[in-house]
Amino acid sequence: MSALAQQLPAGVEIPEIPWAAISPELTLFGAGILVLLLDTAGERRRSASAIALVALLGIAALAAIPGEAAPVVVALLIGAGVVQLALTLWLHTRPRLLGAVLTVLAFAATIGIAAWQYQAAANGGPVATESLLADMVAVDGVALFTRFVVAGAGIITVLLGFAYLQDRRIHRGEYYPLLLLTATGMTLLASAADLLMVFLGIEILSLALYVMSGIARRDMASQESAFKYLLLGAFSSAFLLYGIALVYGATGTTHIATAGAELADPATPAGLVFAGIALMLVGFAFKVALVPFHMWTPDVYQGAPTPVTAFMAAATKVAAFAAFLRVFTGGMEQLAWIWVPAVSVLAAVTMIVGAVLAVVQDDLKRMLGYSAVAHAGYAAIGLVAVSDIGTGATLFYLLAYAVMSLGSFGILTILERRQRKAIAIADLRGLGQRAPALAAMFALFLLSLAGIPGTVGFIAKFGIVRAAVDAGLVWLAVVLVVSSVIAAYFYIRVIVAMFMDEEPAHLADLPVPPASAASTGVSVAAVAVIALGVLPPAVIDLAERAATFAG
Amino acid sequence: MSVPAGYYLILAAALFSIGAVGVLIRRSVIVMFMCVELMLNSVNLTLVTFARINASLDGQVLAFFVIVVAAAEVTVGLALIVNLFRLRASTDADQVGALRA
Amino acid sequence: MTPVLAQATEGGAAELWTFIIVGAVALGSAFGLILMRNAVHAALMLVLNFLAIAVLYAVLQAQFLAVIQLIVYAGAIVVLFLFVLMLLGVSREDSLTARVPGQKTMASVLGVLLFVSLAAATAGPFLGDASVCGSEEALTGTGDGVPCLGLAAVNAAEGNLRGLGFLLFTDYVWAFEVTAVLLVIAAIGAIVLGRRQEDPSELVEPGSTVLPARRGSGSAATEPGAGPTDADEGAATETSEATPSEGEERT
Amino acid sequence: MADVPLLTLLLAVPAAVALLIAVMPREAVRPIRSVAMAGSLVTLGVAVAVLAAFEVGQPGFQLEEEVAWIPQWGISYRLGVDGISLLLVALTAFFMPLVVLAAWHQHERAKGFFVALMAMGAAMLGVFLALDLILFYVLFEAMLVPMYALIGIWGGKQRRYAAIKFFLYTLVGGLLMLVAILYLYWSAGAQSFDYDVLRGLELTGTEQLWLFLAFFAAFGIKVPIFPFHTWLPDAHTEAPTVGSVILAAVLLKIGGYGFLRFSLPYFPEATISLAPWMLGLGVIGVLYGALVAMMQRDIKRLIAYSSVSHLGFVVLGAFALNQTGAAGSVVQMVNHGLSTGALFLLVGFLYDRTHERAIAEYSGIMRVTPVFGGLFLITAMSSLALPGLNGFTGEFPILLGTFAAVPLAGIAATLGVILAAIYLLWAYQRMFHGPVEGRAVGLTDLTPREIGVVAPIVVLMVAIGLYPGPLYDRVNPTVEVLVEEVVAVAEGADVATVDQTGDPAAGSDAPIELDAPAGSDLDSADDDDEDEEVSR
Repeated sequence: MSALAQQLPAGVEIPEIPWAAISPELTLFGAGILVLLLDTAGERRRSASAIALVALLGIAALAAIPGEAAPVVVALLIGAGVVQLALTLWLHTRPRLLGAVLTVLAFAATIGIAAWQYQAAANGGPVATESLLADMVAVDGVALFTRFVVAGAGIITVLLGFAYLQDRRIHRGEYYPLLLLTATGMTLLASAADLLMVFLGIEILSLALYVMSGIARRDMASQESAFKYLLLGAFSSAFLLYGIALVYGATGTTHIATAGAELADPATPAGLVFAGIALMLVGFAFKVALVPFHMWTPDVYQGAPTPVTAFMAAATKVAAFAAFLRVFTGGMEQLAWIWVPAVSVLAAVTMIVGAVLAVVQDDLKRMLGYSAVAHAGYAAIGLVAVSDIGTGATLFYLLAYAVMSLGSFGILTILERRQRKAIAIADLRGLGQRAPALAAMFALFLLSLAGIPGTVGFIAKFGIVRAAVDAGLVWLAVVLVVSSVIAAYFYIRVIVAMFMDEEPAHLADLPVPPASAASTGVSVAAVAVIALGVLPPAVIDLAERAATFAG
Repeated sequence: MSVPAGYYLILAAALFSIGAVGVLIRRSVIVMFMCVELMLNSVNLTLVTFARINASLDGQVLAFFVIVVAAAEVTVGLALIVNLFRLRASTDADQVGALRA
Repeated sequence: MTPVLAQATEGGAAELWTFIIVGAVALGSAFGLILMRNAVHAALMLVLNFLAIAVLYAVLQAQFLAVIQLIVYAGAIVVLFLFVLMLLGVSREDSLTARVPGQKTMASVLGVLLFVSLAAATAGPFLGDASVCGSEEALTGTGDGVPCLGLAAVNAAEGNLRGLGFLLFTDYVWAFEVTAVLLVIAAIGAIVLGRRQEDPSELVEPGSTVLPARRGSGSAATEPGAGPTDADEGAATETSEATPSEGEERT
Repeated sequence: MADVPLLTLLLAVPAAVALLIAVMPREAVRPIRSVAMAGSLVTLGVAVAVLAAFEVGQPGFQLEEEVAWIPQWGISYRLGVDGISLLLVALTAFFMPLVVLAAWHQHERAKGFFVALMAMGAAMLGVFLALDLILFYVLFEAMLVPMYALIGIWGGKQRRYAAIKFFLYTLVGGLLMLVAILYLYWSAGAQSFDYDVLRGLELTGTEQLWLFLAFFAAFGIKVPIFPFHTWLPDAHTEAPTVGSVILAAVLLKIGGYGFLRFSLPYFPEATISLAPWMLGLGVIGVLYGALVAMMQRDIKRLIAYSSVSHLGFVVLGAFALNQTGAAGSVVQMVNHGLSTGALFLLVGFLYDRTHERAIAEYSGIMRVTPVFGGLFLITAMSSLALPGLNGFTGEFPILLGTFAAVPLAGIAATLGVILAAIYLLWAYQRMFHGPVEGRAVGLTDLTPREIGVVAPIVVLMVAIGLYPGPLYDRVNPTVEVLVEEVVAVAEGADVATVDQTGDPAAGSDAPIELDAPAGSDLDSADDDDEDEEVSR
C-alpha cells in the first residue's frame, strides 16, 4: 500500500476505510452473497458452507491483527461462520428455509450493529459520522434510523413471504439474496453524502426491486409491473442524473454539503441552479411517488408479489426519503426559497389526489398503492418544514408508515393465500366473523393509516402537523386534514365490508387461515402500531435525535 | 472560429429532450427503453462537458459510473422484455393486460 | 499549472467543424431513433448516435470514456438490444400512432419546452468567448461567459486514463466498490428472469404441503384446479381493470 | 384516600375489562357479560368514591394526576375533575351498569359488543377527565371507533350509512379542532398542551374567532347544533338500544361540555361577539328539533329529534354567559342524559318485543302493560320538564339565564318547552291510550331485569327533581369563576360588542340575584321553591 501511495500525485490520498461505519452494508452484502452461494451450490451446499466458514475465519484472522479491531468483532465473525455452517448442516435439505433463516439473522445483525453505532455515536465513540471514504458516506442519524427501519422491515418481509411464495410457486432461491442486496442499496442510499452515492444507491435498490417485482416469471401482471417500474425508474433516474450533472457543472463537486453551499453562492449561474434543483426534484418525486410523478405506483404495487410490495412500500420509501431529506433539507437548506414552494405544492396535490384516487379503487393492493401515494405527500411535509423538527417528523412518519404498510400488505398475503386470488373489497365480506383476529388487525392497520388516535398513525401525523404549524405551513396542515378525511372514507369502507356485511357462501367455504410465519409478522406489526401509538416517546426521541445530527 | 462549451450543452439538452419525447410517443417497449438510454447518454455528454469546463476529471468518473449503471439496467430490462414477449406468445398474442405494448 | 494550461489550445476551426458534423449526426440519429417505425432501424440509429457521442468525448478530452463508449455502449449494449430484437422477431411492428389522441403533439410540445428551458438554463452562461475551452480569454479570465478551463493540463499531468484511475481508487473507491453490488444484482436478475423453464416443484420446499397454485400467477397454464367462479372473475378484472391514472401509461 | 389515583382507576377499570373480554373465548357469553357487569359496577363504585372525595365549594380542578406522556411534544397525561366534569363523569359511570344490564341478552357477537361497550366507557370517562388537550383529543377520537362499531355492526337496516355518516362528521370536526389545538400550542410558545397553560393565552380577536369556529366544528357537531345535526337522527335510529342510550346519555354531552370547558374560557372575546349567533342557533335547534319531532312517525326518531331540541337548551345556557344559564346547562346535560337515556331504553324494550317503531302501529299500550306505560309516562314528563321532575331543574334556570341575556331568545325557547309537551304527550296519547290495537295486542309487560334497568334512572329523576341542590352546589363554584372570567373580558372589551349581548349589567347581575342562595349558602332548596312558584 505504501508503495502505491508513493506513486500517487500530490494531494491525493487513499482514504481510510471506516470499517465500523460501513459494517451494516458489509453485513447485508456479505449475507446476500453467502445465501446466494448456499443456494446455488445445490447438493454441495455443505461444502460451500465450509468454504464460507474458512473465508470468514480468514477475515477474522485479518481483523485479529493487533490494533485492527476489537476482539468482539473477531468473535462475531467467527460466530457468524460457525452459525451459518451449523444451520447449513441442519437445514441442508431445505434450502429456502435456510435462506430465510440466514436472511433474518443478517437483518437482525444489522439492527444490532446499527444500535451499537447509535450508542457509540451518541457517546462520541469510535464510529465516525461524517466525511467518510473521501466524503462519500455520512453515517449520521438519518442513516442509522434508516438502517433500523430497513432491517426491521426486512425481517417482517421474510416472515410474510415464505409460505406465500411457496404457494405461488415463485419461491426462487435468489429471492433472499435480492432482498438483502436491496437492503444494502437502501442503507447505502440513506448514508450517501455525495450525489454519486445517491445515484448509485437508488440504482442498486431499484434494480433489485425490479427483479423482485418480476420474480413471478409466469405471471403477466408481475412481469408488466416489473418492466413498467424499470422503464419509469430509468426514465426518472435520467432526470435525477441530469440534475446531478448540472449541480456538478455549477459547483464542480457532487459532495452534497459543499455543492449546496456553492449553489447558494450568488455567483453561481442562476439558470444552472434552478434547472439542477428542478431536475433533481423531478427525480426524487418519481422515487417517492409524488403526484404527478406517481403513475407507476399503483400498477407496480398491484402487480408485484405482495411481500415484495410490502417491502417496497415500507423500506423503499424510507430510503428514498432519507436521501431526499439529505439532499434538499440538509444540503440545500439555504436554497429553501426555491424548492420549498415547489415541494409544498407537490405535497398538497399528492395528498389530495392520492386520497381521491384511492377512494374509487376496488382492488385492495391498488387501493393501498394510492394510499401510499397520499402518505408520501404527508411525509413530504416534514421535508418542506426545513427544520430538525420536520426531519424528525418525517423520519418518524416513515417508520410508522413502514409498520402500517407491512401489516396491511401482510394481511393481504394471508388473504391471497386463502382465496388464491387478488383481494377486492368484496372478498373481505364477513371476515370479521370468520377470522376475527385477522380482521381486527387489518382494521387496526387501516385505522392507523387513517390516523385515528391510539395508533402510531395518529402520532406520526401529529408530528407532521406539528412540524408544519411550527414552520408556518398551516395551509399544508389543513390540506393534510382534508386528505385524511377523504382517506378515512375508503379505509372505513374496508372495515364496513369486514365487520358489517354478510359473508357470501363461497367465502364461507374457505378455510380460516391458520397461524403461520406471516401471521406472526403481522402480529409484530400490530403490536408495534399500538405500542408506538400509545407510548411513543422513546422512538420519537430516537427520530428527533437522528434529525439533529443529519447533514 | 471555435466552439464554446455551451454548444455541447445545447446538443446534450436536445438529445435529452428527444429521448424524453421518444419515451412518451413510442409504443414499442424496446424502443422506449432505447430512448431512455439516449437520455442517459446525453447526461453523460453534459457531465463530460462540465468536466472540461471545471478542469476536473470528476465529471468523467461520474459518466463512467453512469455507463456501468446503464449496462446493469439494460441487462435486467432486456431479460424482462424477453420474458414478457415469451409470456405473451404463450398466452395471448394481441392483448397484454395493462401494458398494451 | 499555468504554463501547461497555456499550451492547451487545441480548439479552433477543426473543433468547430467536427462539432458541426458530429453533432448533426447525433441529432439526426436521435430523431431517427424516435421516428423509425422499424425497431431494428431504430437500434441502428442508436448505434450511430453512440458513435457520434464517442467522437465528441474524444474532442472533449475524455479519451478513456470515448473508448468505453465504443466498447460498452455501441459494442455491448446496442448489440444486446439488437440480439433481443432478433430473438423476439419484433422487428416490424410499431405504427407510431398515439394511444391517446393528441398525445404525440402534446409530447412534442413538452419536448420543445423541455429543450428550450434546459438549453437556456444550462448553456446560457457558457456561450461567450471565455467559454471556448483553453482559449486565451478562458485562461486569462477576460471575455464573456463562464470560463472553460479545459482538461489539457490535467490530462497532460497524469494522462486521462491514469488520472481517472487515481480518482477511481482514491476519492471514488467506495462508489467503485459499491458497483459490485449493482453488478451482482444485474447478474442475479438476468438469471432469475432469463432461465428458460424450471420445474415448479423445485420452488416448493420438500416436505411442505402446499395447495395448488393460483390462477393468473405462478404456473398459470399448468394449473390443475382453478378457484371458485367468483375468484376467476376477480382475477380477470384484476388485470383488465382500467383506472383513471392509466391514461398516462407509458408502456 | 389521597394516595389512590382515583381518576386513573376510573379509566383503567373499564379499559382493563375491555382487554380482558377481548381475550376471552367468543362462546363464553355468560362469563363475558358477568365480567362486563362486574367491571361496570366497580367503575360506578370508583365514581362514587370520586364523588365522595370531591370537595364541594372549590371552583378549581381536584384529584389531579399528571404524568409526562410525550415530553418532547409537551404532551402529558393529566386528569382532574371540577364542577363541570364531575356530574358528567358520575352520569357516565351511572349508566354503564344499566347499559350492560339492558344488553344482558345480547347474544349476537356478544364478545365484540361488550368490548366496544367497555372501551366506549373508558374513552367517555377519559374525555371528561382529560386536562391535556391532546389527551382530550385522543380520547375524543378514540370514542369514534367503538361507537362506530356499535352502530355499524349491531344497528338496524340502514346501519352502514348511519355509521359512516357518524364517523365522518365527527372525524371532520375533530380534525379541525386538532388543527386549532396545534395552533394554540404553537402560539403558546410554552411547548405544552396543558389545559391551564393554554387557558392563559393572549390571542387577538381574529385568532380567537377562527379558533372558536374550529372548536365549534367539533363540539357543534357533537351537540349537535342545528345545521350539523343531520347525523344524529340517523345514528340514533339505526343504533342498537344500548348505542342510542350511550349516544343520548353521554356522547352528546361532550359538545356542551366542550363549550364550557374550552370555547368559553379560551376565546372569551370570540364567545362574546358570537354569543348572539350561538343563542340564535340554540333557539333554532330548540324549535326546529321540536317541530320536526312533532312530525315523526317513528318513535325512536321522535326521541332523537327531541334530543336535538333539548340540547339546544344546553347551547342556550352555555352562551347566555351568566351563571344561572351555565349552571343550568350542566344540570340540563345530566337531566337530558337521564330522561332521554331512559326513553331510549324503554323504546328499546318495546322494539325487542315487536320489532316495530312506527307510532301508528301502537294503540292502548297502557292497558296491556301498565308498568311499562307508567315508567314511560314518568320519563316523558321528566323530558318535557314537568316541575317536580328533574328536567325542570335544568331547563328553568336556562330559560331564566337566557331571558336575562336576550329576552327574545328566552321567550322563543319557552315556546320550545311547550312544543316538547305537545309532541311527547301527543305521542304518548297515540301509543298508550285508546283501544288496544295493532302491535300492542298481546304485549307482555317489563321483566324484572328491565324494570331493574329503568328504575334507578326514574328514582334519580324524582330525586333530582325534588332536591337539585347538591348538583348546583358542585356546579356553581366552577361555573361562577368561568362566567366571571368571560364577563370580565366583555367589560374590558369594546362596548359595542357587549351591547349586542344585551345589557352587560343584566349579564353579571342576574346570577347574583337568582342563584345567590344556591351559590353562597350551599342551600338550593330555596331555589327549588322559587322555581315552583314561578311555574305556578
